[in-house]
Amino acid sequence: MVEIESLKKWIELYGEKVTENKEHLNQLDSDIGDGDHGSNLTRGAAAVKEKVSESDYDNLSDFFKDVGMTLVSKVGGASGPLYGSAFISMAKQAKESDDLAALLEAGLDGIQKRGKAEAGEKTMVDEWIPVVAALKENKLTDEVIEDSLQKTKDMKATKGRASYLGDRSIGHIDPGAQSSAYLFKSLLEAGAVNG
Amino acid sequence: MVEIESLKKWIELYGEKVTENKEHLNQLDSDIGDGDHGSNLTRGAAAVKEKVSESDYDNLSDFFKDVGMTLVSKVGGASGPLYGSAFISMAKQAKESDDLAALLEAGLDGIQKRGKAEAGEKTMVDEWIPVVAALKENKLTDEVIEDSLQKTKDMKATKGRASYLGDRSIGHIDPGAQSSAYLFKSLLEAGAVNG
Amino acid sequence: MKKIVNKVEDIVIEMCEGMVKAHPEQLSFNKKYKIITRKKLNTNKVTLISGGGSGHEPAHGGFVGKGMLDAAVCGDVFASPSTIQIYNAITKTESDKGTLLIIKNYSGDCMNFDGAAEMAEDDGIMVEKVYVNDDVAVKDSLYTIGRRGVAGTVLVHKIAGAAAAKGLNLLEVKNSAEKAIENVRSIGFAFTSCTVPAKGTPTFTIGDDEMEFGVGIHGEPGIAREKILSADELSEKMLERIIADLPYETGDDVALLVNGFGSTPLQELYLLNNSVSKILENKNIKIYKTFVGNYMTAIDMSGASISLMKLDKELKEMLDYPSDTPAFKI
Amino acid sequence: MKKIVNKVEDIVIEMCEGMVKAHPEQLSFNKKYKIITRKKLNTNKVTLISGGGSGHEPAHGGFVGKGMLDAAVCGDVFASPSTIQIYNAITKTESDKGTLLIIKNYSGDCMNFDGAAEMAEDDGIMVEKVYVNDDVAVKDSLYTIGRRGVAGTVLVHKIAGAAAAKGLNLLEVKNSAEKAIENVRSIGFAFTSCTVPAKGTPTFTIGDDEMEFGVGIHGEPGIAREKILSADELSEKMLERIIADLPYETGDDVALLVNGFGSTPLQELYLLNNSVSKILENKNIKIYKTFVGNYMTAIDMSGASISLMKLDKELKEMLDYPSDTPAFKI
Ligand SMILES: Nc1ncnc2c1ncn2[C@@H]1O[C@H](COP(=O)(O)OP(=O)(O)O)[C@@H](O)[C@H]1O
Ligand SMILES: Nc1ncnc2c1ncn2[C@@H]1O[C@H](COP(=O)(O)OP(=O)(O)O)[C@@H](O)[C@H]1O
Ligand SMILES: [Mg+2]
Ligand SMILES: [Mg+2]
Ligand SMILES: [Mg+2]
Ligand SMILES: [Mg+2]
Repeated sequence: MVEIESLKKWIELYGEKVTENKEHLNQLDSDIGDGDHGSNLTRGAAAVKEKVSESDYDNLSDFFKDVGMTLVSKVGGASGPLYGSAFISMAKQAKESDDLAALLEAGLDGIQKRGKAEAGEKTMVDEWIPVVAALKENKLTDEVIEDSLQKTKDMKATKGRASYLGDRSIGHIDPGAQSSAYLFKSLLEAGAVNG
Repeated sequence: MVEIESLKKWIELYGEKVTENKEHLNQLDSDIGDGDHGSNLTRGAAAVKEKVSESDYDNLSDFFKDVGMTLVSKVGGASGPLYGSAFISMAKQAKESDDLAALLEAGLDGIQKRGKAEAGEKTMVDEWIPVVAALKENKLTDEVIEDSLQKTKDMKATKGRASYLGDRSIGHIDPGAQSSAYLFKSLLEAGAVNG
Repeated sequence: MKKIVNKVEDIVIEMCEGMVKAHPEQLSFNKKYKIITRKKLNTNKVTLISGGGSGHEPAHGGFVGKGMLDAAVCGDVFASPSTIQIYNAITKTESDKGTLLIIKNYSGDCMNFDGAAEMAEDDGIMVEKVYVNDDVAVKDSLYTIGRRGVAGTVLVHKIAGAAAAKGLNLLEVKNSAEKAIENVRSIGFAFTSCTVPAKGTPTFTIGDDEMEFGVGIHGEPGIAREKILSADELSEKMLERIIADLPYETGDDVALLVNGFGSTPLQELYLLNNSVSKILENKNIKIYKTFVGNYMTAIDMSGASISLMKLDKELKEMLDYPSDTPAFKI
Repeated sequence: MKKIVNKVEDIVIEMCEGMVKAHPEQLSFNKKYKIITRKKLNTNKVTLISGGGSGHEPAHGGFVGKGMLDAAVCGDVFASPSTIQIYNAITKTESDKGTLLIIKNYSGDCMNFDGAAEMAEDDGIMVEKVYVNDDVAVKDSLYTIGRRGVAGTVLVHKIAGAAAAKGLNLLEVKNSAEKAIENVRSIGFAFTSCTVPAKGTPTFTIGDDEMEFGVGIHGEPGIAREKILSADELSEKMLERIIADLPYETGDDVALLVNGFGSTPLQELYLLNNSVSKILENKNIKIYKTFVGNYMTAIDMSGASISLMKLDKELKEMLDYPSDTPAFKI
């Protein structure tokens, strides 16, 4: 169902968004973490861009695998292995089907296998779960993305670095949820949904 | 010629002045030194006060000796041994005469023996020389004290910590000259001159 | 941001090279994977690997050497090294006796070290792992990821290092490391934030009369923002939390680590040590050995942490065992 | 002012006690005269005494121990110890072979150490003195008091300490110290001022993009206020002055000391070492040994200095001679 070209565009847009919003992501991470989420992802975006520009992919699986392996190799921190696992997991799924909802569900699965976070723990997972659910029903919109992002604000973190803060983590948007929101906004902008 | 009571008063006033003006002396020393001249002398003043309150002096020499030895023991830095030598030297002179000009000339002598500074090197010596000269002619006034202090401003330091600054020392009043100015103002206020 | 730096992107590599150049007989640097290793690897002992984000200097490269670590994997500033970096550290330092990973308990570090361990095990390398979680500022709970690892990690390196140097096998070395972890507790405070170079501005702002109590080593906010206290009051407050936690008891022997966070002058650390030592003496907790210095820093944060490790005969022996690394010599 | 402190007046004493408590087997503290001495004095070797104002921690107490100093006399912050303090240090550490005073060339230090030496000589103690004046930021002139002593002093302690430990006599030890002084040069820069505790505010203010070049170790202004430079440019600029001065030449062997001023994180010092080492390599000046750390600080100043000591065979031997002190172990 999805075209490889629109997915390449997706990743390109995502890279642009995290790079443009590096300071914002760093600031969110300063509030409840260590202030580097934007820097980490920007580094990852640059590495991915370099990597994927080398090859001319004709299958989705190889493309996702390169994205995922690059993130796992180059980013570190919590977000490197988490986003990396998402894409590696999507690469495996891409061998079986090219349904976008199924792909992203596999991605979420990869993140949860790596990070063991459930809904409500104030992580990127809280952005992924509603988005995957909406995709399945063909109802992914900007509002869905934005609403789930805002909901992380009132959560108390129990996974990730923000969990050390206990109650002090309440009242701040989770940086990983914000970067995932950029990921899904890029998906809409790339025309990959229903495309 | 001078009464021991007025000289005790002198030292008391001097101690008060450096203590009140501690910040000012520190600030002058920050500009061309290491910012501690006021702190050093305040520490010295407290130690002297404690020491001389223990005894009831009936001769000048013992009094000056205690002042001098306390400064040498407790103050350190450049000003400790310099002011200390001044008073120890005055203690020796006091055994021979009680002429105020001769006493202070001996003090200056002590400073120069210790510190080897001549006129024009931007040190406390530049305050002492004109004051001793004026005293000899019975012409010590606030103006003499203030004029010589201001003259240190245009000098380039070649002794003391300020000498490391070379030309950058020009344009600042020497902290040791300022504390010596307090010393001589106290002398006037104590009524020790012509008294 | 005022730092001694060329390009921000090059900080980690240039800093590692500068460290290795200062200790050319002891250390080597793998630039591609940012791994600092001992120059001469001994394949007849258990290999000890630690590491994490950079910005904690001298940790972890400064603890590579005789009697401590064999390799330190260096991530970007405050970002765990990647799975691939760690995997390479494991394969390049493989010994006949297996490898122990000493991991500070952070989500990022755990995921990357765990992932690397799995990869190495797939290659047939024996790998064991321990997770240091000494910070009593964080509530330990089944429902969270638990405590984080801070300065106590250095003492864990020391104990595990001695066990490995003595020739113990992988499980024995792991047991020693776990015993060290069970017996060490830490807590810290900060007067100022650190400045992550890539961000360029302080992670948090704080008033002139305030401190962040219970802070970690990444400029993360702590338990609470409070008015600054005197050295004696601060020591009392920190020790109260540490001592109650294990608990440490009258008559116990301890190692004491007074650790600066990067820009705290030794003058202040020694003064803090004086306060802490007095209080421990009053409580009849006996200081067997003291370490004062900048061991596990948060870039340029001003502040300090206190760590206590309760010692029995075995731990004392391991603590006293010779070590010769750039930042830790016994 | 944010510092780990109780009462400002007690800083020096509490800090010294904290240092001695951290090294109870090695050090003793005389509270009345603020002297840190070796616990076991050897009366069969030349006694080495140094000291100066406090605020330079770990100097000078941290260099008391095997193979270096026998006593450090601690003045108030940035104020030379008094004549009487120094005199007491000399009499309390008297040996059969006499005493060498290692003095940093400042008016206050010179006056007080000289005065104390005279008093001790009157008591029949053999005393010799050397004056360290390694700072090339200051013009050396017959008409001024000459250069000041800065971080190079640590290397002078090391060389003189080795000479004394080897059992040489007073004049020989003095000659070694003077040889060390003749061969060492330093220069420093600061990004921020220090805050003298008794004053409570920074000694100087400085813009966010400025540094003070050629600064001393007391927050004194330096040669010039300039825009900050990259680590490479800064190293180039500092080395230029140092190298031209002695001069150091192609093929020379040197010891390199990259010294932080108190609040400079090790991350930056190692990075600076990388830049400096590269430049020296390009000039074919060979680094025989490198020391990186906070050795001679200016309380909490941020910045660093570089020192080079030109080494011949004799100086190399002395540098390599074992030393075991809190802050300097070979
Ligand atoms: N166990 C986890 N599961 C899912 N997401 C997580 C987990 N731990 C952390 N995260 C996400 O990672 C983000 C932080 O990433 P980043 O700042 O790059 O890493 P680090 O915390 O190592 O500095 C958090 O905002 C959170 O969304
Ligand atoms: N050789 C000297 N002769 C006379 N006065 C000197 C000499 N050296 C320094 N001084 C005086 O000492 C003052 C500084 O004293 P202080 O700040 O207490 O000592 P330090 O320079 O050791 O910090 C200078 O302002 C100067 O007047
Ligand atoms: Mg982060
Ligand atoms: Mg001064
Ligand atoms: Mg991080
Ligand atoms: Mg001074």
